[in-house]
Amino acid sequence: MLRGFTLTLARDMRLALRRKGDAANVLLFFVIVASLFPLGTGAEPGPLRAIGAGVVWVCALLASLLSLPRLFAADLADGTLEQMLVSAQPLGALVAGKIAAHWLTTGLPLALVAPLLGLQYGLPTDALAVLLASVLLGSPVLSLLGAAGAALTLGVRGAGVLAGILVLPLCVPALVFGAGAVAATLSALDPAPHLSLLGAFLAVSFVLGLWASCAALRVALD
Amino acid sequence: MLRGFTLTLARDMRLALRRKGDAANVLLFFVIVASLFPLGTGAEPGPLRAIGAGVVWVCALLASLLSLPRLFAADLADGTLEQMLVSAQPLGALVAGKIAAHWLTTGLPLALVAPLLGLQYGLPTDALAVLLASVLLGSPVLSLLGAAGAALTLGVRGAGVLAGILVLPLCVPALVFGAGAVAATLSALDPAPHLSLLGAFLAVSFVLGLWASCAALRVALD
Amino acid sequence: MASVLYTYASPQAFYPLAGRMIPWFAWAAAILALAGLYVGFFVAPTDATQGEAYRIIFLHVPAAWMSMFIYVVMAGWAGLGLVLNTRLSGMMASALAPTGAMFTFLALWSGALWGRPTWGTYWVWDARLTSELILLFLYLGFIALKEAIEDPRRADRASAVLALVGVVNIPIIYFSVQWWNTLHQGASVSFTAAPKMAATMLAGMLLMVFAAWMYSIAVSLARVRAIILERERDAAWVREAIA
Amino acid sequence: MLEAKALACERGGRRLFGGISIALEPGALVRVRGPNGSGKTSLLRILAGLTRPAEGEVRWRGAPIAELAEAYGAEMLFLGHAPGVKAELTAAENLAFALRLAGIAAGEREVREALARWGVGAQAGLPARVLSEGQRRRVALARLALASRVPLWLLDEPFAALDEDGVGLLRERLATHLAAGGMAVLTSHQEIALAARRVHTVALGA
Amino acid sequence: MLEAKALACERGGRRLFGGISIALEPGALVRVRGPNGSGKTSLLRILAGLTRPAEGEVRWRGAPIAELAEAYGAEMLFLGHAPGVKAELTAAENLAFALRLAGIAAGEREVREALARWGVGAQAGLPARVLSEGQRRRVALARLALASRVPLWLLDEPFAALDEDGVGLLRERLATHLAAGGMAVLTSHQEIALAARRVHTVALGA
Ligand code: HEM
Ligand SMILES: Nc1ncnc2c1ncn2[C@@H]1O[C@H](COP(=O)(O)OP(=O)(O)OP(=O)(O)O)[C@@H](O)[C@H]1O
Ligand SMILES: Nc1ncnc2c1ncn2[C@@H]1O[C@H](COP(=O)(O)OP(=O)(O)OP(=O)(O)O)[C@@H](O)[C@H]1O
Ligand SMILES: [Mg+2]
Ligand SMILES: [Mg+2]
Repeated sequence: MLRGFTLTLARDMRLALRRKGDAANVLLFFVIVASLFPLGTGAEPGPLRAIGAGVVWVCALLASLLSLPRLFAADLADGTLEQMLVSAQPLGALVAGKIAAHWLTTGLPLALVAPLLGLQYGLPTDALAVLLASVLLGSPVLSLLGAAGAALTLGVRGAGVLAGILVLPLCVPALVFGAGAVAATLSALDPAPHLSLLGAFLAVSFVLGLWASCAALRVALD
Repeated sequence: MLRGFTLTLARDMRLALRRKGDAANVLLFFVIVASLFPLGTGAEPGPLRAIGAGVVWVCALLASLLSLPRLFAADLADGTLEQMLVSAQPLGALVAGKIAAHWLTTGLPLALVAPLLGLQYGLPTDALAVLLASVLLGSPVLSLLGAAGAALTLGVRGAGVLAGILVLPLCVPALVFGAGAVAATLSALDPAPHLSLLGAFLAVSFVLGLWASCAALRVALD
Repeated sequence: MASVLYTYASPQAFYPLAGRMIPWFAWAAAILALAGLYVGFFVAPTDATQGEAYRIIFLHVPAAWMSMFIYVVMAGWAGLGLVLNTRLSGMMASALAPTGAMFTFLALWSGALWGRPTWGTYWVWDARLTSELILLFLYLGFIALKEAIEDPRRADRASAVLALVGVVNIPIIYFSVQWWNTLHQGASVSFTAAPKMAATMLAGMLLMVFAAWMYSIAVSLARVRAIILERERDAAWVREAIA
Repeated sequence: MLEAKALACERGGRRLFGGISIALEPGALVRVRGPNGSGKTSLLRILAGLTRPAEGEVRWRGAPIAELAEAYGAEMLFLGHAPGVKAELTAAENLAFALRLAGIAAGEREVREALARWGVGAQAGLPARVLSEGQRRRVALARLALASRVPLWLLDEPFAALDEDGVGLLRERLATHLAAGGMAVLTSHQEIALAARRVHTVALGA
Repeated sequence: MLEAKALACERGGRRLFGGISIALEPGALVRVRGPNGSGKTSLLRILAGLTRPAEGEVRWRGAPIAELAEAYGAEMLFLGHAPGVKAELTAAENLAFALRLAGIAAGEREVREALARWGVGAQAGLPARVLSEGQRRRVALARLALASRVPLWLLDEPFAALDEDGVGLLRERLATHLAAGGMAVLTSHQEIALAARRVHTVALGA
């Protein structure tokens, strides 16, 4: 189990280091799109603060979606995926390793940058901390469900858009709870209920996302 | 010249329209993404109207970016790109055909749907017309500059960062002029200066994007 | 029972059976709908608080119930196909999806129309409404994924995975009014508690629900017949059936 | 050990083959032959458990392979047409990953030695992208050098892209594997003489 | 017609080959031989104008190919190891596109005929993804059926993945092309007898 997990985790991390561009692109996209709203809307501080957490969350969602098509497609093209399916390690562990690597290279950097963007929107310090916590908790959901979407659309033309269609609706609860936690803080309410709902949703999507990814990969290579 | 252009244009259009669902998928994607922002931001009419144009523009950028990686990568992987470089047609015409097909299948439908999205955000009629015009003018920029980025990311190691740094900031003027035109209308100002700046920017990026794409493709296959 | 099921699990055996069943369900749907509309518009009293606008309920509630019910049935067929690898299951799921999407759209549309006079707005982003919208996206995603994969067997299995993942949304829709503080009203029909609405209203609504049910079965059977013909077009029995 | 009974394969509504039975005992080799598109690759994928057969069943040590899952993966090595070599990773990294995926423990020195034995020792540190077609194939095949413990090898066109010297290396490796009680199923368009205790031939296509 | 003088190729600071000169006249065939990684593919890519040589120059009808650009492309047909077949397009669409890219006019009927001649007529309407390796290769090679007007063919391992029947087809096609005054450069690991007015051999590697 653990060996399979660390195996693909280490390999994908190494590949990501070789192709730093991919991860950097995602982060850049996140930062630029999120910084663009004040530019594009020319809004005053009041409304800006109100939409801040939501914009940051949606941008994080879109940014991590942007990196999805690559998750399995390259492995399919060069035959590595086939090798994973016939390997001596359980498929679930191998896929979990890949998803973990995806989160470490996109979700985690996104979460760490999120408070900086929140600062741009004039969020107060306590809201920034909640924003960080909510993106930290929520971004693994995006990686997990996103992996399922990527696996389902493997080898399909227009996979990027299609994966978005499949994944985005499923991610809505994460978005609602995540942005909701920040909004609660702004209204001087307790963000904890939102965050624990987010945590529960993470647990559900761990099981569902992993199962769906493995099942979809087997189907794609049948 | 023209034959090379229509050749790849027709082929890529056929690739894109092979399944009737593909065009619908792009539109569906926009509806979903557009529904995400109100969810995250708490959805009061005031702030919603302020971010409307920005949201549509983010969707445009996203659609281009999501569909871009495959623009040349698939052709490279299966050897078609090699065939294009040694073909009897000038490379510039072939690449222009590919970019035109990309715009027709992503930028154009997006521009046509943009006013509908704006309606959801409660934009007034005159702002909707300006939004349509700005996305019509701006989306080719995204296809052209995006193609250059896609070509640059081929083969050369670490080119991902380079492309990100090159393309995204280059697209920012388009987004600022585009959203700015709508914002001007909302403040009862004349959107024409913004739109003509956008037009000028389109002319520049036509030359720049096409040249950069061809040069980058030759480098990638050397 | 098991052997009967097994026999009709083959598309070839199911095709004529479906053909024989369609008229029955279609007529049942038509009669029930006529009766339901009559009761709904001429017998049921005007609502004390909402006036005549409440009559949208006869469209809205059946559509909303069917949208969720069809999804569960569709996911059930899809899951069955994934486990047992039977050809008919995937076809049934494909046949159900458009009807489910139609009812979801109808529920959203009628709900929005109803919301204007009662809530003063077409749309609010509350949990019930949002999760119903997500259901529409799930249906459309299911259809889009099926369309995108050429090999029908592969398409069946991939979309089955998606359908099963999406099932989580159903309890969220149903219980959203209890779990969250929503504008939308809670359940007024329940098997355990006494009904809270006028008997004629309830009768009209239930008639419409059964009509929607019969309609869904008839339409899905007709669609599955078309799918069987298309997928098995190279089989000898289809050539004979057409010729 | 490996038993396949009455296998059938359907693709796009067309039956590629049917009624194929295979029984493989230690030391035996199965050659799958047939023209292009006759279903050789499909048969190998069924034996590897990647594709479900339309009819029939594959058993390994008496148990259906679908139930064995990764336990079967640990005793079987599948080499498809795509060599599973990542362009960005070096030859050595590629081989090390492939070995661990197959459940074979190997240190850095053994990896280098295996590459050297397959004539790509000088390229060990190069990213696979710059390797020639044959060199990439050799990197993929190098895992065989350390796969003595894996009893069953399924090889799809292993001789493709190899030069004479490479063909010789692979023949030798196969011969030692079979002599030590291993088993192999392979497809090949080229006529290559192979030493084995028993050679079965499965002929597909018209 | 095709003249290459004192070509040298360097890769990663290492010289793969040097001082290779080739002169091809109508009806002549050049075979490039050499072990894996000796630079055969690299040489073909230089001749096609895809890679610039470290030293030397390639000329076509007396003019450097770098200057001719697409005018050279119209008279030359290059078939690399990757066959340039798009997985999403059908076999017929793939061939039609490849032909038009090479500047060869061909109607729908001719495309179907060419595919049928290469034994993939039944697969003309299938997306290339579901084709077998050899069938994909045949789709790529089918453009040769309509490329009689193109004088120069550069073929990298064209016999790979083909069954006996396919090898026979390609040999025949090459023979007619050369007999009609065409030229060809090809690499191949397999020993395949080819009929040509003149056969030159370029040997690379140790
Ligand atoms: C687009 C907006 C709407 C959507 C998506 C929606 C969705 C739903 C759904 C999914 C159900 C079935 C769930 C259940 O039975 O508990 C339902 C039932 C119902 N809806 Fe709506 N609805 C909308 C608007 C409205 C409005 C505006 C009203 C009236 C003020 C309304 C009144 C009802 C009633 C009375 C029921 C039946 C509840 C029961 O008896 O169990 N809905 N709606
Ligand atoms: N979806 C499909 N529809 C129709 N035919 C299909 C489909 N999928 C696969 N095929 C056919 O199945 C066969 C696949 O065969 P396979 O790849 O096993 O051949 P092979 O014997 O390995 O051939 P080669 O020698 O060329 O490698 C091909 O004839 C292909 O056309
Ligand atoms: N950047 C690089 N650094 C070091 N060596 C390189 C680099 N790029 C290419 N090479 C070497 O150049 C050679 C490429 O040769 P080429 O692909 O032309 O071989 P080939 O004769 O076609 O071989 P094969 O028979 O395997 O197809 C290989 O030996 C490869 O290792
Ligand atoms: Mg094969
Ligand atoms: Mg080569």
